[in-house]
Amino acid sequence: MRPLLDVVDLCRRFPVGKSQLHAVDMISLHVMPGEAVGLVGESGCGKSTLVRMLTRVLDPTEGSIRFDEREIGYIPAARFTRTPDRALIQMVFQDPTESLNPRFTAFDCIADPLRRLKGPWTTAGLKARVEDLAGMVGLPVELLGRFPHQLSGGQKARVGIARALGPEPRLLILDEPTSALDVSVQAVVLKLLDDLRRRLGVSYLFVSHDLNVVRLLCERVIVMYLGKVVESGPVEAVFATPRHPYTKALLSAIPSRGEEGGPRIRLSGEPRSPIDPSPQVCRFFGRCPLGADACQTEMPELREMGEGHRVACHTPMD
Amino acid sequence: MRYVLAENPVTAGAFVGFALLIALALFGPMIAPFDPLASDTDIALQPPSLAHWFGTDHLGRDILSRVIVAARLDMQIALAAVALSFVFGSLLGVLAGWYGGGIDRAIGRVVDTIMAFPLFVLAMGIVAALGNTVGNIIYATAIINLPFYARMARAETNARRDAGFVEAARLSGNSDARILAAQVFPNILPPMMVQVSLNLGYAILNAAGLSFIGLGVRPPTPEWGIMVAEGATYIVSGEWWIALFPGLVLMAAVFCFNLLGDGLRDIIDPRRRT
Amino acid sequence: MMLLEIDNLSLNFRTRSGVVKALEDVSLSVGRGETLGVVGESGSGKSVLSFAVMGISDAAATVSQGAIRFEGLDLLKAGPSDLDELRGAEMAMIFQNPRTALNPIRPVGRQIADVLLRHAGVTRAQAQDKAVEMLARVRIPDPERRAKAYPFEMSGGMCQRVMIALALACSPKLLIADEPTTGLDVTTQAAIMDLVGELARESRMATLLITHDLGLAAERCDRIAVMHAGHVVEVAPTAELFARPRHPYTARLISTTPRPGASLAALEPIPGSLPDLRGELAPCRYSARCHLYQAECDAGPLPRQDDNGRMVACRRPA
Amino acid sequence: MPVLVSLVLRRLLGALPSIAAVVVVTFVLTRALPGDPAAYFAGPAADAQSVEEIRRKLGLDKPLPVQFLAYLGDLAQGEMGTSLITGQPVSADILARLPASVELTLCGLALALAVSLPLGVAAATRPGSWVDHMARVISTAGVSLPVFFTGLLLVYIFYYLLGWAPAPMGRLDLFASAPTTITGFYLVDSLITGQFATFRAAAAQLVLPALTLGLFALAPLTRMTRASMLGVLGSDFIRTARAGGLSRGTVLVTYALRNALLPVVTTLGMVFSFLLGANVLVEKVFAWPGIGSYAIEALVASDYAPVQGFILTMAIMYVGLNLMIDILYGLIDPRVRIEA
Amino acid sequence: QSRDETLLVVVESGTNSLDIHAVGANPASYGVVWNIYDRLLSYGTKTMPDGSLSYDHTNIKPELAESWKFTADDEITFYLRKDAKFHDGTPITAKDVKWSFDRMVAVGGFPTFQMKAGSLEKPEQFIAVDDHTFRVKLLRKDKLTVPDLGVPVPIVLNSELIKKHATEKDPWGLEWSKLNDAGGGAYKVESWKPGEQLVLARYDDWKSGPLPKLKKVVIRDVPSAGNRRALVERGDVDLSFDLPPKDSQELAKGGKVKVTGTPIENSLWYTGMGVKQPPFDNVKVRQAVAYALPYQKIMDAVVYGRAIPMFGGPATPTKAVWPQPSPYNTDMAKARKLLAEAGFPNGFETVIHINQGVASLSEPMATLVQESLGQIGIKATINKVPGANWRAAMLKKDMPLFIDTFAGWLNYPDYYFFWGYHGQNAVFNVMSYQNPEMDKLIDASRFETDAKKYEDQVKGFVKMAWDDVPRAPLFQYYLDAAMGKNVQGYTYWFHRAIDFRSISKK
Ligand SMILES: Nc1ncnc2c1ncn2[C@@H]1O[C@H](COP(=O)(O)OP(=O)(O)OP(=O)(O)O)[C@@H](O)[C@H]1O
Ligand SMILES: Nc1ncnc2c1ncn2[C@@H]1O[C@H](COP(=O)(O)OP(=O)(O)OP(=O)(O)O)[C@@H](O)[C@H]1O
Ligand SMILES: [Mg+2]
Ligand SMILES: [Mg+2]
Repeated sequence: MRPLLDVVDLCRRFPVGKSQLHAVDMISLHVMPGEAVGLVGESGCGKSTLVRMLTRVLDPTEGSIRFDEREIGYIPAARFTRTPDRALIQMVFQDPTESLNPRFTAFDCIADPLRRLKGPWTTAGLKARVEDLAGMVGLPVELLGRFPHQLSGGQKARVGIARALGPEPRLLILDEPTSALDVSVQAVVLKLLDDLRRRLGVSYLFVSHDLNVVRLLCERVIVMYLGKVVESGPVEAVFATPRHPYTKALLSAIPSRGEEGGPRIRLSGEPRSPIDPSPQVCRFFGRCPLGADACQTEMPELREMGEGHRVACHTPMD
Repeated sequence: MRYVLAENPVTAGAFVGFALLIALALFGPMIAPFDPLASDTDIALQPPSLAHWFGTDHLGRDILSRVIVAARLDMQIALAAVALSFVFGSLLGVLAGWYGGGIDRAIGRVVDTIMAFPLFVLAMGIVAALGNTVGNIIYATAIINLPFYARMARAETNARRDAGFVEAARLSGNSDARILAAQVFPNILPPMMVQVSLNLGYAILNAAGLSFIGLGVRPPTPEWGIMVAEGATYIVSGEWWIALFPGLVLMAAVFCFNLLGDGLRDIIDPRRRT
Repeated sequence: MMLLEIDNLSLNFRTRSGVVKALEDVSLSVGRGETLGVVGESGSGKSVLSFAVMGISDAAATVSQGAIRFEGLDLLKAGPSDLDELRGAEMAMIFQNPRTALNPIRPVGRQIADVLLRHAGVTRAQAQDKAVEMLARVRIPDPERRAKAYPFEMSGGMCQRVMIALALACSPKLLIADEPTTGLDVTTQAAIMDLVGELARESRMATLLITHDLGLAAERCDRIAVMHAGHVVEVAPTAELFARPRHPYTARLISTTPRPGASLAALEPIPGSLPDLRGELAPCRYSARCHLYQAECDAGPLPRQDDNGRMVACRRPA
Repeated sequence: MPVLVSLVLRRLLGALPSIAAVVVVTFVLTRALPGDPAAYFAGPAADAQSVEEIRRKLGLDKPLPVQFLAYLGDLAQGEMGTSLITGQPVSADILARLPASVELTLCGLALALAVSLPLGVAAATRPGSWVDHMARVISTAGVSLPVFFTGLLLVYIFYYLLGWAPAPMGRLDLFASAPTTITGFYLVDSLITGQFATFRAAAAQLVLPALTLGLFALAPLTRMTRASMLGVLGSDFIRTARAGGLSRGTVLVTYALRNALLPVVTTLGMVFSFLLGANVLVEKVFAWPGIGSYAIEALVASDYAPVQGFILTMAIMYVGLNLMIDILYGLIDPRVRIEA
Repeated sequence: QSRDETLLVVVESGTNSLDIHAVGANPASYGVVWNIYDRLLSYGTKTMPDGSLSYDHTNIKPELAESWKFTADDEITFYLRKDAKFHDGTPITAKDVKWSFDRMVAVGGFPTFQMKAGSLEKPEQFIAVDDHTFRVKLLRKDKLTVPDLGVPVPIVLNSELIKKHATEKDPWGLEWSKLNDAGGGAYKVESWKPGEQLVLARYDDWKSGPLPKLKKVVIRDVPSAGNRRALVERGDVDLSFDLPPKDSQELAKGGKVKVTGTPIENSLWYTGMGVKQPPFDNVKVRQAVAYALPYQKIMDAVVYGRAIPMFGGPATPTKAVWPQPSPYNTDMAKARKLLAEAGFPNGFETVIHINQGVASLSEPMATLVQESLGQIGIKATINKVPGANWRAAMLKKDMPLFIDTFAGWLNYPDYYFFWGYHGQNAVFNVMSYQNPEMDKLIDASRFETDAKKYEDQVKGFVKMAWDDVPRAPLFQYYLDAAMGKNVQGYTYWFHRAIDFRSISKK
């Protein structure tokens, strides 16, 4: 099977004064059709930047993005809107409040992409489709006339999901879709997402910093640190035997209820700056409990450690 | 909205005042008790009386009638000037805020240049150079107000350029122009409306100031600023009513616009919406 | 006598749209050296409670009944100057979102020194020295230089450490931590919590840890109080609470939280949402969401005190 | 502080195009003025010929671009030409009159600040209370009055009716003699030289016009203080300060007000430039020998050089003002200072 | 210095030059020059019917020249006083006089123009015979030559002092004298802040007349008329000048201060019509307008009686004076009839131009005129021309209808008509009026020596001016000054500036 999304050596740098901020640095990844891939990493490591490039609202500095065998990375974001692929990559945003136009009703929010990307519609046809979508995400039809500020967080999240599903995408990118929600609402949304994937066969790229959530929803996980992928692999494998010290620290930091809880990895020191980072030094160096000499002279490459389990570390753990 | 009005009687008052001003502007000539232009030197400079509630001016014209009739012109000047600066200012601002880069710098330059003039003096210069017609007063007022809209629209647009809903709109297949028109603009409108109502007041004041230094509309057209300016010379000699009444009405109008701005702010503040 | 005793505290907010009954009949106590966790969904009144204890409630708040006793002194009856003496000296607080909780335009050392000057009866120079010392204690590298830095020059984790230094400057007897780690990365979060725990242990300081992260509470607290819509619905020693939740809300809260090892199917969302705290409320504020609801619940929850310090406010506890 | 120096340099450089644009626009605008200075200054009985002669003398017979180049050349040498109505070099006129305007504006601003800061703070600490409402009404009223009307009213009441204020006739009454010029600000100069009678006289003359300006500036400053103070008071770090048991005064002043001042400072800059405009009217009412009244006279007389000089001065002042605000901002806010 | 020896004066706008010869010297400079410089001769004083003082244009008296006589038919010799000194102490000599006279005919502009009116045109005319004798050669016999030497222009400047500051570009040292006192008059400039105030101090060595009483004069600019009024009313200043008529009227009535109003000689406010601009080329239209003007309203509501009406007079002139009341009166029926006869029964549209520089008078007048004309169907809009542009507008001569004033310094009707009506089309003939017959009469009268003939000529052209009405006379305005009751000796002068030398305080 060919990957639905295939990203090679993608980079995005932002100018900061005279220097460059390497938000995303030579990232390669792929998503297979029908697969759910998790993307984790700490705040500011470039998850959103990556995702915004993949959804083609942000232009990459370098690298290629192939979607369904077509190279879409070079199409300027403004023009991509007019290509047929626009409908096929959709996204659910982190903050359900901020991502809904406060002056659009729930109906308008869901109908907007339909009007632009599908159609033509008759008024009745559009209404039927919107109600259909609302039903799919479990949003009561009577709420469609409301404005975002009149909806609860969970309801807003559903509007966002319905909007993204409207154009029948093949790849759905979810940028921390539940981090602004309460646990009880989060549970509802997670179940909904999982259910939808099973029913519609859509591929997910699920961004989060909550490993527990990723583990619940995804088959494969990619761990990012400061613009780089440090580890990737099947969820089970990564969670059971994290090979990168950062992943390990991440996992061990999850508050456990005293049930399991292996030895905790303490991270000390400050993260390196993403501005003009040295290409020779491992990004994790300085915080890494294992830091070796090689880490300062050579950037570790991703290496295959087992079935699809790859890690970028000179001294992988076991 | 009804809720805010009920909560805040001052704002409600401002709305009533605004409605009154509009009514005056529309029907002023019909309800004015006297011909505002008819002079009668026999009754010149009479203090307020039952016949002439606001007294008469130096040519014996009825001040009340002049004040009423002037409402139309003053409102015209204010509305037209503000409309012009709003349209062009927000257009420039939105473009600058949206595209950033060179466009932003170019527009910023223009706006900075306007701002670098002492604004009232710029208005004076424009009216003096082009002639003191109503049209030119409106243009001058519009030009000096333009930077405020441009800056505000720029800031508001800039703040929303990367907002989630804008990105969502892009994902939904909206073109830039469409996003600007349908998504961004309606959202920056409310704060701009507050500015509009404040500016309506400033526009009237500006026109009045121009009148005061002799660059206002042509006599004998009644206009509040001119009436105050004319009346100013009579204050010391004790004929206070000539300047006072138009001054009060002018003040009331500006006051009303300003309070309206406050009220609008309350109404459009999403936290106050139910 | 416990260090802090909250007795039947009820607190209301006067707002434009009616009275918000934010706390009702809340009774809690914290002993010296103990860590009490307070958990619950967003809006359940956790922050309101902590502010009430610190006496920094919003101006719109009124306490309609109850007492808060700190070492026997009724804080609600104490004069403002007495409170000022206590605050910062005897009891201190650290807040969620450390970046915004520090004055952005004052060097952090100065902010710590301000508190010391107020309470410790030291000179300005001494206060400054002590501030540096405190920064060192919370393991901020290069404390001398950092004392002159501004919050925006520091990472979130460092700001939180400054907050802790600020709170602990006068060696208080009680520390209230209101969601001290939300918004921080999991790795940082662990480090911060370790630090708080350590410092508390060193000086036998009592801690009131407020969080909505059950995992965090489980890991760090001796006892946990569960709040729902302004009520304390259950208080129990940590292990017992998780092992044997008695209130249906507690049970649901636990089962709705993703945790390692659990599957998506095991997530059981809590139906409905927190009731609107304005206007008339059912005596049991959970009754509308409760799967065990029965008519007798309308008579109001029965607080049941258990011999080993457990409390549950429910007619039909598990 | 090299950061500051580079900031200043960068700002100045950035302002150059604006200043250049101002020079061009002003030049074009003044040439578009309907008056014919040649005819005006040719005297009461000139015929077409003598007007032409004057025109030649003034260099107005040359094509506009040539005139513009000549103007630029003069500017480059620091020459702003000669005013025909006062007969003085424009630079001398402006130098002599600028302190008067600036002193007045600063006093107005100081007066406004003295009222609006406490008022805004009081309103913000008790939103919805009568203080709040009063602040709103007072400040709105202040900005609703045309400045010239306020000025006239004040003169009528305090000078004509009550006799409390001195006659509105400029910076000093007729009996006081001007202090030795050091800064040009009478208040400052008289204090430096110890002429206390003059100080009193100058202060007395300043009260009404400064009040007029101050009233006008009250509204934006009070509003901004209130709004920003409200925002700051609701922010997290104030809660931290309170939780730290800091005294109410410290919390209000050291923590809240200093932060709230940031937007107020920005507003201050805008208000200052507004006031410089309003000055034009106030100076006329109070016979204040500042550059505002100078500009009006010149404008009405189509006296190009002073109008150009005036606007250029104002533009430079505006740039300088913004620079000062930036620096002030940097002093208050370390984020600006360090990131600059 | 005692308050009694200081005079505080407020004026609307102050001088811009200390030298009347400089380009752009404004009217306020006449007064400064009048007081700080001497001329060869001056005018005496007379008491008016109302008890106020006025200069006497019939009485020419010595100032710097002790005496003068016609030493030939075409030559006047002036004998200068020998003790006169400039402010810097150098004696005043005929050389200075010659230099000063050369200067004013050479600099061009207004001074040259004004001297031409007295046939003083070329440097060759002026001869310094010896240190104290100065001779003027006459180009022609002109009755205005001697009177013209008493106007503010022919001042005697300190030539040596100025020459020190002259440059190649500026041989007459105008730039310097504009800013500095180079005189020998009764007052010297103590300090001057342009646009703010001028302080004059008495020159104690002044010899050309009795030493003035006032030791110091402070002239402060106060643009606001209301303030000027308030200041004098409250006694804070001694003399307030440039008062609007209403304030003068009320102050006079109020009795707290003394108001002296003197009709300005040889002056007239009028409604002018561009006779080359249709339909005002039709005399009937002009007459219609003249009959439609609201004369009395203007007297009441605009000038508040501080003027002499110039309407409702006899049909033909009775005296050889100017101005005198015209036969026109407000008569709408007649106006309508005339307009219909002219072919405009329904009126027409036009524009009234006024000078914004004098808007306080011209604007209400224009408003009343506009309203009045409206009643006979003439729809007029008012165009306020900025003061700066007024002269240019006058020069262009394209204003169909306008309201303005003109006054001549030298009080002779022929002088007025020569500038205001003569077909040579001077600036002041804004109407572009040309009537060869009138021109003949005017030209003849200027050099007429026979009193009877002169009277007939004057009556002749006045009558023509009435019949053709290129300008419809409105009123002769007062020059008003309000002063404290203790101010004595204020005298009206044709140049409408204050002569401080005669003033004292009691
Ligand atoms: N437009 C931009 N200009 C400059 N820097 C940017 C821009 N957008 C993002 N960055 C920087 O790029 C880095 C990565 O940001 P990004 O938002 O992708 O992180 P993230 O992993 O999504 O973080 P979070 O978990 O907080 O959402 C950050 O350091 C951020 O400051
Ligand atoms: N100043 C106030 N005025 C009115 N209502 C308030 C005020 N402060 C808090 N409330 C209300 O009190 C209730 C409890 O709020 P609180 O902030 O204590 O929740 P929380 O448990 O801390 O939630 P979170 O986890 O989001 O911090 C909420 O319903 C809130 O709306
Ligand atoms: Mg992100
Ligand atoms: Mg909280």
